Amino acid sequence: MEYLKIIFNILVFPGCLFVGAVGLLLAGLDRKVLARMQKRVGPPVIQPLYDFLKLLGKETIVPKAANRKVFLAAPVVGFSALVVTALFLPVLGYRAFEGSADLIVLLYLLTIPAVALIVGGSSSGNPYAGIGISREMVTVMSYELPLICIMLAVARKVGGSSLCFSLSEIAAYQQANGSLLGSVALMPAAVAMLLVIPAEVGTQPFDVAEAETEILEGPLIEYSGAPLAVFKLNTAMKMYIMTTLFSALFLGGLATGVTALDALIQVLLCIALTLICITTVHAVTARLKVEHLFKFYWTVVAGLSALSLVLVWLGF
Amino acid sequence: MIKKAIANSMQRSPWLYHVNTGSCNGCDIELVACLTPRYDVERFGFKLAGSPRHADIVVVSGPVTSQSKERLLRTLEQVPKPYCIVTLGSCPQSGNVFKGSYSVEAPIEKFCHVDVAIAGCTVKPEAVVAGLYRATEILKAKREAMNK
Amino acid sequence: MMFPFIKEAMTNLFSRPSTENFPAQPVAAKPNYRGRISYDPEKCVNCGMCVKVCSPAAITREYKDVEGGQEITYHFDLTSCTFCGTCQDFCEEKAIVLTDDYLMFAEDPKDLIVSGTRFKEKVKGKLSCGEGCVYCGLCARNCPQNAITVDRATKTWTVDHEKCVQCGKCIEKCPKKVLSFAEPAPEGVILGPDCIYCGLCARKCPVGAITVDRPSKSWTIDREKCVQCGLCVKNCPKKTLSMGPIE
Amino acid sequence: MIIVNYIASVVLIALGFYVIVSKKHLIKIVIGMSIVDYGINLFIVSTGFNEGGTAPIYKMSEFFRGSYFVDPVPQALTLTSIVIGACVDAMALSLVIKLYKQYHTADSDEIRRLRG
Amino acid sequence: MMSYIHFPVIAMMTLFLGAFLTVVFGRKSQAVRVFLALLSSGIAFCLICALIKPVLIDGEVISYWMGNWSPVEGYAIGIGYEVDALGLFFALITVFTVLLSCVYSIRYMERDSSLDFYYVLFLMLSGSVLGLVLTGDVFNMFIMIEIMTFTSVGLAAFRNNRAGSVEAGFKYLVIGSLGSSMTLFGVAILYGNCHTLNMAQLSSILAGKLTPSTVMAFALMFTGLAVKSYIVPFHTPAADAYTTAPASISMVFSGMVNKAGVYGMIRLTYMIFRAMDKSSVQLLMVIFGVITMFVGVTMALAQHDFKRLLAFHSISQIGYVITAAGLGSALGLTAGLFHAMNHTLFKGLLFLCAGAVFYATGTTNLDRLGGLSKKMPKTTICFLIGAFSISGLPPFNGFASKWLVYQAVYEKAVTSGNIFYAFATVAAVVVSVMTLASFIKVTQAVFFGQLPAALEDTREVPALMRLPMWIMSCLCVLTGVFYDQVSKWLLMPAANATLNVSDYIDKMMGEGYAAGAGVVNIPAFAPRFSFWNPVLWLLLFVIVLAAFCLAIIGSKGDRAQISAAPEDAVDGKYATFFSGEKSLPSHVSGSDLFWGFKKNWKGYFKVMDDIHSGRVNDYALYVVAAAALVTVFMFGFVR
Repeated sequence: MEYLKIIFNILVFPGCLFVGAVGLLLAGLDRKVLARMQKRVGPPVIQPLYDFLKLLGKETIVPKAANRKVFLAAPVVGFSALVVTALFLPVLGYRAFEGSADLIVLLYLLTIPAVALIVGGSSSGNPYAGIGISREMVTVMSYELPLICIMLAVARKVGGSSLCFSLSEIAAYQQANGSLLGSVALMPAAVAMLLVIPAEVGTQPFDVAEAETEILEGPLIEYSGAPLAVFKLNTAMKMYIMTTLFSALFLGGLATGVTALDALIQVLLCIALTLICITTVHAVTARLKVEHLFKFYWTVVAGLSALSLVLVWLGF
Repeated sequence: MIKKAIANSMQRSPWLYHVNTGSCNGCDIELVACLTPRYDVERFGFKLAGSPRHADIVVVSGPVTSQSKERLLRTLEQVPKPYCIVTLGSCPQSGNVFKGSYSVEAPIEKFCHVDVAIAGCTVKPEAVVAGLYRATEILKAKREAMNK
Repeated sequence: MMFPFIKEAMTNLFSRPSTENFPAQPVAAKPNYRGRISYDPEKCVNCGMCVKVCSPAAITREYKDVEGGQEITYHFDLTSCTFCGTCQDFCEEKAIVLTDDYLMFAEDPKDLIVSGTRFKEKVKGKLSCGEGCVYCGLCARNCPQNAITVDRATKTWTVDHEKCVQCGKCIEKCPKKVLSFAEPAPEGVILGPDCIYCGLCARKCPVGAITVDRPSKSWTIDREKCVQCGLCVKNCPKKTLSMGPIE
Repeated sequence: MIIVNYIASVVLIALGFYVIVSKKHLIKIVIGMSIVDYGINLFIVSTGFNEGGTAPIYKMSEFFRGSYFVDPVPQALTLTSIVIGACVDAMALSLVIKLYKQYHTADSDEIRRLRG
Repeated sequence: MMSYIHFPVIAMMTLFLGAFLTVVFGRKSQAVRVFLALLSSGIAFCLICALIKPVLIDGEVISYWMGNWSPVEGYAIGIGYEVDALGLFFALITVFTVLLSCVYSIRYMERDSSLDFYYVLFLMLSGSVLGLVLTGDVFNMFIMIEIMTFTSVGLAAFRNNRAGSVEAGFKYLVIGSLGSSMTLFGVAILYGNCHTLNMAQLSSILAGKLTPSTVMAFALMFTGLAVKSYIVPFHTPAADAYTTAPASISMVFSGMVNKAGVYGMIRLTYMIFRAMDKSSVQLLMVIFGVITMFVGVTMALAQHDFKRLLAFHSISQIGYVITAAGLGSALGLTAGLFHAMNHTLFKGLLFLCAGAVFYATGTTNLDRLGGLSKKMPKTTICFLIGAFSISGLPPFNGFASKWLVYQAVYEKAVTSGNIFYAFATVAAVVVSVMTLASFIKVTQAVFFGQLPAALEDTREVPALMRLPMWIMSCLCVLTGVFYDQVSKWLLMPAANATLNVSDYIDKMMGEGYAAGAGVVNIPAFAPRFSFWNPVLWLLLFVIVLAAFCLAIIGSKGDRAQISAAPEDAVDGKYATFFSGEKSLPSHVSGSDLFWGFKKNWKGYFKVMDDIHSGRVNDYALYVVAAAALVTVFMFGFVR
């Protein structure tokens, strides 16, 4: 029974199926609402699913310059890492694997998909991919600084004068004291986190790495067929994971305790957050240059999160 | 069932890769016009892809100058199967006013099989939408043929 | 404001999209749109003006001999057309019209060729003007090819057979009914007055049609055998042989 | 009077540092290193000095609590240190020769292929 | 049966004896040299491993008096060797590195001449490092440092036909001897104060109470050992020497010579002076550590040479160790020691990979390499494991130790309420990401991307060279996944031994000595970690991966096929897409990457370039100035 539950956790909820389905839904909604914001009709909401299935039906070409094994393994590794990361994340109150990974671990687990993308792109041997991976890496460097500041601020707020990186404790604290978003000191951090999400997911204006009009989708340039499908799925899943992480950090107070209801609220939260920080930002901005992106994150966003850290330290 | 779903998706999510083989930009602009709110081909899942490796439909415009012929053929080779080739406007089919020029290799049919030829000079966006839509049906048929 | 479009985006989100529901609801083209060519062979007089003015050479003409005349087919290759509309402008008979049908696509490019065929009776001979011409110039004015020149002052009527497409319009318009496609006189080798009966022509003739008898000073030609190659004319030392109508 | 030794050793060490930092010629740098070494050696030997102490050479029978002698350990340390210093100098000089052969100069401004 | 108390000394002596025998017998025959080197390092390895049970598991401290000169009336008069868990921990690192390096050298050095000198210097270096970490006598420590320094110089300049190697050796020698001079000066002052050279006795005499002269000694010895561990103002010769030395030696340098300095600093601050409960010393160490890790990694980002880049990463990683060890907490010490061990593993692995690349291609210039993954797939895998480890990707060992470092630093921040430590945590994370970035650069520039035409004939390195690489790769994964076991059996005994000085003193000087001197024993502890269960992660990962693979296999009929390029494919379908152009060799090399980052940091990189001027005078100036600063700091704040 125990094993069945674990298998269910991995494959259905909150594992592969749930993450994949919600991710694809978020991606579809993102496209639909973006289209509406641009006064278009837009694709159907299940368009990402169509894209995914279609790519499965396409031939996969492994180029001559590519290292075959790494080229094909990279998307799968990224996918698995994302699914496992999702397993460690709480769905509001519900936690599949209690106490298996803390905040810092999550921060690092989240870099694995990026590294998979980078290594995969790098292994394809394409010069455009070379440029793309460098930009992806600079993007990672950019958002990691604010992200760690945010996490430390949250940890200080929850833990007080003892070390606390545990997501369970953060959830428990929020259940007891209300969502952390309500805290004055953490508001800048929440804004910073909202700005981190699009960079982590890689949407406009922070999609320098996959700028399809300049460097032809960067690391993905040589990918076709099923591996490309998996990479697209990874991007969709990242939307789910980042928005869930946001709600775990700042909106944990909304948990009801009933798993099904929690999952529903979680999905709604994810949708709301996606629409706020990915779709709206995408609709009203144009792509940044990579050096401006770096500057933006290390000044504005990092400033916000550092401000939050200092405020928390001062006891607000 | 999966096969059927894949074949259906093939029709609903065609990604375009656009090759300009010396076009005057008229057709290119009209293709871009199809992405604008008024025509919005994204309704049918169309999307401009950056790389031929992602493409389902290769859209060719321009009279295939001798400089671009080699590039065009190389690009077409790199597209994963199944895929369609759609020509935009008169130029790729005949060379249009450039017909007979020393630098134009015009009828594209000499090098590759064209699935849908859209005529016009330039093409009207509605014609592009309709033509591309026809191409998606061909794509689906091609995918179904692959299954057999 | 940092993001000037945010208001617009929000407004758009809650307003109707401006997308045309195109394939479901057909959209009419704007006036004066130049789309698919329609060609009415019945109106066409085979003047060929359209072929001449077409810059990308999209219009081709094809003749096919059939019993009792010719089938003249015009091909309008839409895959080569620039839709400039010049052919329409130049077509006197309004046989060519650029419609507003813009849905021009086909899986086979051959489907994008608009063709029309017209049958034309066999014409006997070249255009000629008989007795009774009043040099009114109606024929010249109506000639689509400007092949006829009429000068009233000098009372001359000339036709450029190179230009003439034998459309027959001039004959139709002639008030005096003096124009006709007259049967041309048969041609052949004609002997001039300076013959010295050297026999060179007979020797050069590839088919042996010429017989020359020097003693009797006679020169005969077998018209049946003659192929009108002209070798005899070329080789005549006195240049007295020539090609011309046989009376 | 032992304070003079200490002052001298500190002056030697400072001088050695000054030479290493400011002189561009490699041989001078090596000389600076040995000056530092000798300053330290002087210091070590001075730490073991006892005013009026005898040489630390005793039979076990002669040794008693309160025997007043110069501490022998610093002398041993100094000897070791001198030997090591000599080794280091020899090594450094051989490297200088090798460097001169390769770069045709002994100026430390020129010998900087490895930088950045 | 021999008693194990002789093992440490025999292990050290075996290595020195091996060096001596190589001089005598190894002139002619390569086989004899290799045999001697392998034999002596193997014996040392076995002997040190035999000490694991008594020292690490039973918690014993082994003491050994040279010539049986045991203390008289509470005064140590002989040279004592003492092995506690900390010393043994570093000794294990040392012998492990030596053995692997020795195996690697067999094929790697085959193209060089004068190999007898190589093995002599190598074995002497190993012996001196082993002696350094096992000795209980400060002057003996100094001598070992000196032997270490000049054998290192000899090895750094070993390939003296290569550009810059002699130069690197000279710089290493000047800075190194400055450092050892300072150590010697400090030792002399200490001796003048306490009239003893034995660490245990010094510890009990000083007992954490610092007088002006001992503060001076502390400052000098601190600086001297900091020079030996090549933390930032003193790092310049290390970068040069690691670049020019043969890769097997670079591995030894960063794996154990560097660690010897770190060991010295830990021994000095925690045991001899027992100063780690002073917040000013903690602050000094953490400032040094943070600066070290930051400067190291940013310099590494700007490098064009594979080994020089790795060298700067060595410096950066030592920064982590110093930061963690400088926190003075049990968790910090555990994290620091763990990272020191992991650094040996992954940096050794990476240096060996660099050596393999050099062996196969003859260059380590990042701008001339590329696409080697197709020619050297096994090296590539090893490199990727090393790179992921050092950049701290779960579940590799680098992550586990970095994660402990963050926890330790942040724990310090929240318990002391000092926000500086919070920003130190942030800096550590950012440095970790930059490490990832610079290894992505190496991955792209060396192993992936396109193969330059000049490297078409490259072949995989021999199996004997790959063997140490595989061993290290496996250990990188294993220590990362089973980090709790490692910390339980290896790190916590070492950390406990470091903090419990009284055991050490008692064993050396006789029971009750420590109590007499007022040294209080701290009960054994177990640091509390936060949550990270790599085994579970790995298990879940494998399950998801398996499910995915099953799905792939199951969908064989439905999805389209994978068409890989045939060997003879030239152009067309399998060519690199280059906007339709014929795919020309267009490799994005290392120097082209990250300009978006570098542009924002132009001023910083300019300053850094000026600082790393290459003038030995400047480098000496940094040492002297830093020594002066440390002294002033110590006098000002450390009481």
